Amino acid sequence: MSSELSHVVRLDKVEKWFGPTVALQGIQLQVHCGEFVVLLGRNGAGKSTLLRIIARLAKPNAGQVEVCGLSLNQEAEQVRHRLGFVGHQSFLYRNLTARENLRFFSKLYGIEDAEVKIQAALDQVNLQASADREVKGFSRGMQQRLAIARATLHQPELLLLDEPFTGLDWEASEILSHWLEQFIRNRGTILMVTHDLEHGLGHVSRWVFLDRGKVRREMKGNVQSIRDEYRNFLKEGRREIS
Amino acid sequence: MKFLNQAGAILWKDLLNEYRTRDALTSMLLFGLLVILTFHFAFEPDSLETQKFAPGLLWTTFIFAGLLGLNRAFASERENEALQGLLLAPVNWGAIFLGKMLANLLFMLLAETAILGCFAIFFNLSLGAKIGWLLLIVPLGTLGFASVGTILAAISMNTRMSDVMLPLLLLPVALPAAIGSVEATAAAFSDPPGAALAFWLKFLVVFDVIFITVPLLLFDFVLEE
Amino acid sequence: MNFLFAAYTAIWIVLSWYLFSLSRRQKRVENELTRMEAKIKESLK
Amino acid sequence: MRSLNWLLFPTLLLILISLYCIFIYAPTESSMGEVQRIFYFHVPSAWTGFLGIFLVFFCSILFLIKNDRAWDIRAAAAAEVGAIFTTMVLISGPLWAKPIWGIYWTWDAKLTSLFVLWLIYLGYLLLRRLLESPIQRARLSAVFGIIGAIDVPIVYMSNRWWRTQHPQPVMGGGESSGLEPSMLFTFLLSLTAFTFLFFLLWRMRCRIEESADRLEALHRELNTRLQEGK
Repeated sequence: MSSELSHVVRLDKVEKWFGPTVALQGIQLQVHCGEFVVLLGRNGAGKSTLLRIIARLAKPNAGQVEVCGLSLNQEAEQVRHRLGFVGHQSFLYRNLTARENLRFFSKLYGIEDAEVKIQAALDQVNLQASADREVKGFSRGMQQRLAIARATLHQPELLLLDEPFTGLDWEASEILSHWLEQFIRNRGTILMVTHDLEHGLGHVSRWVFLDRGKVRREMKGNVQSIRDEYRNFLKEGRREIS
Repeated sequence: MKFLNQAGAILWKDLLNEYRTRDALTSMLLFGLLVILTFHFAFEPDSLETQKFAPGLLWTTFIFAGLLGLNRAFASERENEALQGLLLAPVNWGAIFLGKMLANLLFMLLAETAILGCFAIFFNLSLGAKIGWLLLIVPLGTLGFASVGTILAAISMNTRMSDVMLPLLLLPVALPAAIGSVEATAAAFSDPPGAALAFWLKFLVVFDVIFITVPLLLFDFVLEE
Repeated sequence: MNFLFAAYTAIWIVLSWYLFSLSRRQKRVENELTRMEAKIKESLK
Repeated sequence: MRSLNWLLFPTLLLILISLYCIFIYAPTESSMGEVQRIFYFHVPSAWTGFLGIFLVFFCSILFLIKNDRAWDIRAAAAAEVGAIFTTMVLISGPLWAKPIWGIYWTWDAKLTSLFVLWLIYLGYLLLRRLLESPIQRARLSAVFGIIGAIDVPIVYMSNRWWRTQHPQPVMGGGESSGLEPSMLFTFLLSLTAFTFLFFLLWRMRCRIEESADRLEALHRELNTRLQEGK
């Protein structure tokens, strides 16, 4: 599903500030094809800003950003074809039904034989039953599953997730984690931002610790092995500030 | 070709969204009726006077009802926090402008036909022969407002007081469209349609062309973060 | 005659108010700048 | 005040000379009398008002192309100074019309388009104040600056054609029609003085913005130093 590319995401000395406050400083980051990278850090460490810059929702004040080998400024449109984004908001229209939402996004992404793919996507996140109900009647979990269907309708190579598990019940988290495993198995690449370590982290290949706008440490290993490392990383950060 | 599909998709979504809620249309229509009511008590026009005032009163109602519609132009994106969803899609942002503008134009025209109807009934205005001309003048004038209005709505939605900001930005800029429309309607209403009618129609066409191309070029800068 | 005088003074009032506000803003920013530079130097020690 | 010197002294000099000319050198106009002298600063400030919106247009386009904050500063400064001069026009206009035509305001093509220009300026400046994020403020005000500037000549045209339907007393005839040479000289002198004054104020306004930016950069510098705990 994904072309053999050395790196799917490359950030070179990326800076970002909002007036006097600095969000990101000198970020060097590479995500390779098929990797599941998780960005960890306290709120306000710059995780979401970094993700928004990669998703081209925000522009860096300095530095180079490349996604799938394409520079974000010149080939923005090709990049968007290869990129899926799931954030806090679901980007769904509450007055439209689930199917109408997906039909709208499939038109925007110019997807052929959309109806078949929409039906398949709805089955995958098992929302077939409420396909023709208006999204405003959906629970947070159902909305998040529909948002995933929307973000992957165009088969992106890179999936960006901004704390997707917040506010999900157990069942929705299970579906989401299972779904992420499947995406990784088909050689997809995931970059996820989170600050809780409970959900969907079975297949993470690399952890990146971010604090006060800088990449402080990168680690490999499963969730258990990095849990205490992450805890004292947070404590350390707090001591330096106070 | 993709550009038109995408604009069509946005138009389709807005029409569906409006069909489900119908809040823009109802607010515009109710507002129009309220303005007609106030005109009645403000001027107590007999049919002779209304003939003279009709173009000005009509277009004032159209403009302010249109403003209500334009304020709702990006409401579906704002309320559903879905604007970023649009920006994530590989869409030429000019297509978003075109789709939104056509949707606004359609809503304004729908509301205006209803208001025109009420106007004729309440002020027993004999439109008769003039309907033909109005079918030409009203869309042209409204197109001018819809095009400038859509880009200014996209700009003012980022400010805190967007429903105050939009009229402040739109009315001075769209003044020529208002002058053109009122003058054209006045020319159409005089028994042998006045000579100026052709002139003001041409003026409206020029205004519309300018204020569709300029926003199409500038819209990429409006939606960027 | 007094209209000339009125118009003339009105214009100069507007101009001088604007000039005054410009120089006030300029001074405020400059003081802040010097204060900030001092703070940076002190935090470097 | 280094860079301002080459602007400050010539402007002051020009203003002093033009003041002398307006009030002493120029002869009193036969029909309107003394009050006609308002013409010598009413029309130049109108010209500088239009100069302002042209600069906003020019700088806004360059900002959108180059994405360089300097052009955003110049556009904002041009709008602010332009608004000041347009306010001056809208004050001196009626004060001149009252003694001659007996009415404060005539919906004459020139005055109306100046009034719309003033509204566009206010819209632009209010828009800048209501947009918090500096990036958005620069870009959106540039877009509105361009749309507003394109609109000004159209407003003037539509007003002029509207005027032909029912002619009204036209404000002070053409710019310099039927002026004696000495009057013409005074007018041109005052025009240059106002233009110099415009550029002086514009330069001063830009410098304030530039130093404010430097201040912000220093704040960032300090924040990063403190964060790093150095």
